[in-house]
Amino acid sequence: MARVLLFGRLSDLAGWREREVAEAGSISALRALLAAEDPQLGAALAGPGVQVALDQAIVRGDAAIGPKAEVAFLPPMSGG
Amino acid sequence: MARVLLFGRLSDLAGWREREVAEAGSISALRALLAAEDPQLGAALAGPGVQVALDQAIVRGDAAIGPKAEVAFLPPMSGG
Amino acid sequence: MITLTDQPFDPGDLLSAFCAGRIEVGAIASFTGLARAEAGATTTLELEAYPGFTEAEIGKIAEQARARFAVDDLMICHRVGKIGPGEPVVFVATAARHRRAAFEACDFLMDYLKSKAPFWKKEHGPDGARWIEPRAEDHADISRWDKETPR
Amino acid sequence: MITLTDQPFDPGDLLSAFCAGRIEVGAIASFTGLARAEAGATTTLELEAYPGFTEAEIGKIAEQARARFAVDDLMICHRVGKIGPGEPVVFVATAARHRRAAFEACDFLMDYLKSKAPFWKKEHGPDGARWIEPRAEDHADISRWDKETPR
Repeated sequence: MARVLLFGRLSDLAGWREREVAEAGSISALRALLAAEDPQLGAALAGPGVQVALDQAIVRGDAAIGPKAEVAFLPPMSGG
Repeated sequence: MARVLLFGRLSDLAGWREREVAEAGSISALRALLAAEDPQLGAALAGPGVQVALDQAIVRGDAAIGPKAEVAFLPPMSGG
Repeated sequence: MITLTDQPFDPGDLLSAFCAGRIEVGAIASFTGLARAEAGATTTLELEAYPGFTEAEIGKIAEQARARFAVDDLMICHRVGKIGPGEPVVFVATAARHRRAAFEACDFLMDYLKSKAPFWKKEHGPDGARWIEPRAEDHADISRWDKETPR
Repeated sequence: MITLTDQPFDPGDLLSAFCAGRIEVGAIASFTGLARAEAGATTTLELEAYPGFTEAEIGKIAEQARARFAVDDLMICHRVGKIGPGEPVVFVATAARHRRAAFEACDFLMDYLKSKAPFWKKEHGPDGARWIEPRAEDHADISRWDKETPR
């Protein structure tokens, strides 16, 4: 049961900011699951400059997601 | 009756900070008068980097001193 | 000290606290960023952070600043949430023996905070809200630190 | 606003006042100089000014800073008289639309104030008192502004 977090325009687009996802064992599986539910969100998550943080550390490419993991999708950071 | 002001190490050297001088009609005459009274002060006033302000404006070379003038001798400024 | 807060803060209070009791430091530089009204075009600025991650990322840059410049201490306070025109958004203070180090560390931290720090910014105005992407000027500012060697 | 004072002041109070009500400015840089104890070598710093002349000379440089950098406002407060370790000696704040201008104007004003402003400085320590001449580093700092064009 991983926690998934969306930030910035991604949460506006999805209509949610945080949810639990049980079925995804990897980041690629999570992307596929979210894209199946909401293709527009799926495309945005794959868009330029969107980074993924697993347990608050940026990961590039794919990675396994443990049962208590926190996965965050981060659009380009604007600074403060 | 011009007012004469000394700043920084000059006033420590002279033992005074401010006095009235009646007899000097120019800066050169004032320098001569002060040097006659206190040769060590006279040398310090002529030393490198010492500037003269007449009525709060820096003057270079000689200048006439009016009866209500304020003449200040300014050693090199240290900043704050 | 790195703080995120959703409450208004007074940069002067932070500066007073930061200066207090420093008898060997000499130089304190600070920067305060205020939300601009843009002549009515922006009524509210909204900043989103990723709690935990955002502080940690800023902390990494703070460590870089300490290592790169001869800085004794630093303070960063960043507002999140909805911010009205004229309200402080960010406060950075740096303490060093010499003012060049204090200024450069403060400048360096602000370039990072304004262009790369993990915040997402939305401007609310009379015509609705929009998400803001980093400005070209911010990228130019931060790229200075790649090229320059410390003076 | 340019102020000389023989009383202790709190830089935070000055920064609070300087920031208040600015809804179009965006960027406030400040610098606070504190008297250093130099590990006991200096017990008191004494600064002498030429009242009237000193403010006027600082005012000329403040006008240069306004003209040279895109600065909306500035504040300079300078302590005179006897100053204990850790007490603020000088506070400069600059307000601008963009932070580069605010930082550069503040840096420029401090270089002037620390090296060329009409003050005479005496350090009182356990071995007596001595008048201080400008440091080579201060001259190097201020000469930067002769060479550089505004960025």
